[in-house]
Amino acid sequence: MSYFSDIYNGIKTLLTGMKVTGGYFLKSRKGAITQQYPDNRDTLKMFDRFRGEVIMPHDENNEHTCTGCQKCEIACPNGSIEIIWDRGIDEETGKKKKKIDKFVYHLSLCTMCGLCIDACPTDAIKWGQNFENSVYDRTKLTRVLNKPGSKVRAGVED
Amino acid sequence: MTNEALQQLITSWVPEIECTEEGSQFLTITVVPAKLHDLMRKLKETPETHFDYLFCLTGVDWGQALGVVYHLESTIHRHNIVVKVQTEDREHPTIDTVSDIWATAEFHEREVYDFFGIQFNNHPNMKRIFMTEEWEGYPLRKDYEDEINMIIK
Amino acid sequence: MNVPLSITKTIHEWLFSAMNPSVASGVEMVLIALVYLTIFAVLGLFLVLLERRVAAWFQLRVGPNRVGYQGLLQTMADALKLVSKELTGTDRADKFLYNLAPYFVIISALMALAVIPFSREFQAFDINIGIFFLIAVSSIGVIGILLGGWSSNNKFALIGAMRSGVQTISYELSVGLSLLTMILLTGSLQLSEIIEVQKEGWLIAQGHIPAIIAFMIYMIAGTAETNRAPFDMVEAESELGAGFHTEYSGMKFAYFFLAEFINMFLIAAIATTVFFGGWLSPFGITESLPWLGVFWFLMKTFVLVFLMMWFRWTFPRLRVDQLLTLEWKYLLPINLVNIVLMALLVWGNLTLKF
Amino acid sequence: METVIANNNFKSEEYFINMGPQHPATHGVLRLLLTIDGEIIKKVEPDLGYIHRSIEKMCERDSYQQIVHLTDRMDYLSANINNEAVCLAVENALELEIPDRVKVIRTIIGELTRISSHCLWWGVMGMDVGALTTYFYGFRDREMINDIMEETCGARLTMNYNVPGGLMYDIHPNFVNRVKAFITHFKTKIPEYDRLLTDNVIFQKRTQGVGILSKEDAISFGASGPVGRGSGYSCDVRKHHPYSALDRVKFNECLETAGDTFARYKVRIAELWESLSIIEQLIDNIPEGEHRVATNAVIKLPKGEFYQRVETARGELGVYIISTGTKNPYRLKFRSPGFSNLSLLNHITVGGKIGDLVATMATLDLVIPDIDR
Repeated sequence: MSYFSDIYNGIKTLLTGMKVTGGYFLKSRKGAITQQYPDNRDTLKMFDRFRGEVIMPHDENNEHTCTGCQKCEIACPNGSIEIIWDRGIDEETGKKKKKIDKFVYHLSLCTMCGLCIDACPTDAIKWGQNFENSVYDRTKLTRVLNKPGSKVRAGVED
Repeated sequence: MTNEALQQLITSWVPEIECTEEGSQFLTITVVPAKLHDLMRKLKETPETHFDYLFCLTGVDWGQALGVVYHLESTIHRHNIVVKVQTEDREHPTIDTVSDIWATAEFHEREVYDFFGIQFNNHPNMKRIFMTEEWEGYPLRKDYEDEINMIIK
Repeated sequence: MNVPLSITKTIHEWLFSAMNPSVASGVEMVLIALVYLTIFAVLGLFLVLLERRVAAWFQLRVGPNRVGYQGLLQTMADALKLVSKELTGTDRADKFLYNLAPYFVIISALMALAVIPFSREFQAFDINIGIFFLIAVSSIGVIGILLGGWSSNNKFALIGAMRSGVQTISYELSVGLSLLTMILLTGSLQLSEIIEVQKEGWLIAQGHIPAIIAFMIYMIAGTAETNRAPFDMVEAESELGAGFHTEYSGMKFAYFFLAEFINMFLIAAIATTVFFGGWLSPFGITESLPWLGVFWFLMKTFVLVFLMMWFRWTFPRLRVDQLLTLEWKYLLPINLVNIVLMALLVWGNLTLKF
Repeated sequence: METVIANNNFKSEEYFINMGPQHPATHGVLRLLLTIDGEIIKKVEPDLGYIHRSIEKMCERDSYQQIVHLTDRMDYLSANINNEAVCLAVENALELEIPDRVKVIRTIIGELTRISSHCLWWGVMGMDVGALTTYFYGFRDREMINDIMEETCGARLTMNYNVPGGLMYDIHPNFVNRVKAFITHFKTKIPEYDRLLTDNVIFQKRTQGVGILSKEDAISFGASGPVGRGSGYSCDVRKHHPYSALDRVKFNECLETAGDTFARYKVRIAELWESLSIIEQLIDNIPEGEHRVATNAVIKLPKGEFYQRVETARGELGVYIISTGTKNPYRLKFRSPGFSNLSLLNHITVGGKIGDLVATMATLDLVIPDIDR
């Protein structure tokens, strides 16, 4: 008799499984879990903490807060950050002091670990939420984060 | 079994071992390669010790010597021990295999051979596991050099 | 009684009145060939699209919806892509057999399509051994699969092909026997006759219990016959990569792919014809409009096709030995008993007729 | 290729086949050298190293903060638990007092990671035995966890959320509500998993009595995680060596005794329930406090050896640090669960069919970067 009860139970479990998928089939119109990606670009908003790329915010006077202390460069495990700096003469005090010439960020080397932003004492660099980073030429992934002509905001170094 | 009792028992088997608890949360014993296999078999088979679970097998390059570190646990008594073995010969280091005692050692010893070049006697399948057969050198040794692929900060 | 070759009587009569008989039948054959090739291509592409959409709906996805309205041209685009692709092959493959294999599969599917009665008039070849012809032709396809797997010079393909051989030989029996059960009711192998009989009620209702059992066996065996999940041992992508067509690319792959879907349609179409009254409308509601037969036929077939898709997207795959156990220990004995049951039913005149 | 064949000493009926490195069932770049007689497997020999990145060597030149992010790339499905392992090892070595808040959050995130890993495993398990739809249902539930992770940690897969001394940021204000919503959602979905796959007669026939591993062999082969527990071997590190907040929650160790593929499957499904219960116990009373203890910018461990064991979704992960007192470890060894679990593959699949091998491999739940560190 187990022969027939096997068949009966087997078919029953198969139908239970079909009921599960069938239920989703009927609800499929509103149940899709996938996103229509390039179409929903306008409404797609990433979370604030999302790690897309490292950016350096500049204010309206084209000033940033990077003092060129190089803590991020040391913290980076992959060498994605290179700071090219120089000693310039400060206009107010007349002393020589360190200032950045170029803040070079290699997105192609970056693993988005967040150690540089964690290490930055002046919050000069932040996470940007842009994730569409594909380019045809990989040299475009090497970016200079400080804008041309920008300088350190006064008072940051204190 | 407490660490002291373990230490006493093991010293009664093999008098010439060094025991220490310093700098580690486990009881650590160091044994010469010649005595390793006997000691390991005893550790596994004696009912009081019953170290049946080899949970980590690590190769270490100590500079002068090459060594292997075995982390053992007993699934019944739940006590741990660390066994260390070293060999000074950097050209042809050989140590007895323990893969006949713990089957898991077979893969781990191949890994150690691959990265440190320590040959395990009586191992059933002593060949490289991660690297290609024709790879030269043993990458995890401290004196390994690869000018192309290694970046030294 | 029947005109052996007729798409519709009007075209047939017009052709024969316009030219002499030998030319007319030649033109008619060409016409039929063109029509069926078109049906084959359109149906194949549509079924692929349907499968992808249905699969997506089962899996909480959207499915192809970019090319054309609601993605209707997606498979067309895929076909174009496949046409433009390079035909690769393996070294030391048996080139002749390798190139021949897809045609075996596709021709057997086309031949079977010819005898399917889409409606009263729309049937290319109403042969009097219809069912027998279908069973015979549908098993030619497996030769193509065997050849493809063997000649590819790839071990995965070979395993797939051998599994296919084992599977088709076994499940052929169940397909045949379950149809045989129904033939006890109709007393004819000719497909148009089988549908004629069902004017008194579809065979699944006429033969009630044994007919339902036969239908279930037929659907299981039919799914296995077309190498679809849960019986897709032949492809078994998690075991064999792509099975017998691992080494095929471009259009040759597309032939296998299309033929698989046409075979699925055929299995459903035979089930419709034999169990569900073919092009007959339910309870004769549209008997006055015979051209609606095509609609009813396709509707019933697609319901069955959908059922097979539902199987595919729900069940895990069987193992090769379990596949054989199912056939030889379960389906075949039940089938044999079922035939006796059906014979008793017919003998005792216990069929339900309306 | 030729040498492989020459070394194998074939009998005349046997043949050799390469499964991988690009094969759908090997879940990555694992290559298996199979010796087959018809459909019967005679020998399975894994060939590893296709994505070996020598993380252990890289650790020897990295600072302890930097090591943490490398562990994301080992078993990427339990990234948070891997991070936690390194952080715990470093914190224990420094004898840092970690705030309760950090401990609780770490445990919650660890269990969420476990659930998400098991969700993915469940989907892939179904796919390996041929039920393709399970994959998407598993991913649907995993997606909710990914969103939680992304909101709090900033990334979906390689989070690097733990740092030695605590957490990189505090949890996001939405975290608690989202986790609660997930728990209610997921409690209705596990029974559905059962209806769709666990109870399915084909699935049961495919998995029962296949790939049997005895308890003695499990211990000897160093099996851990669900693989060991499916053989009745009590090996849950969370029970035997509790870390973070695991000593203050009640949970059962899920044990099965059959040791076959289905037993391992059932252990994982049961673990989903246990992880949910652990999260439920903790989510309502996350203590207030600091999310991070200040450490030196350059962490120097004292001279000595430190070993930390944690239970990832795949089994026991060990981090063994030998320190000479500098800012880099002298030697750092990861005892990865996948490597030991893989070593028993040959032992339990010989004599089965190709289909059995695939089903067995699915329940070993191998993640290749974990093996190829």
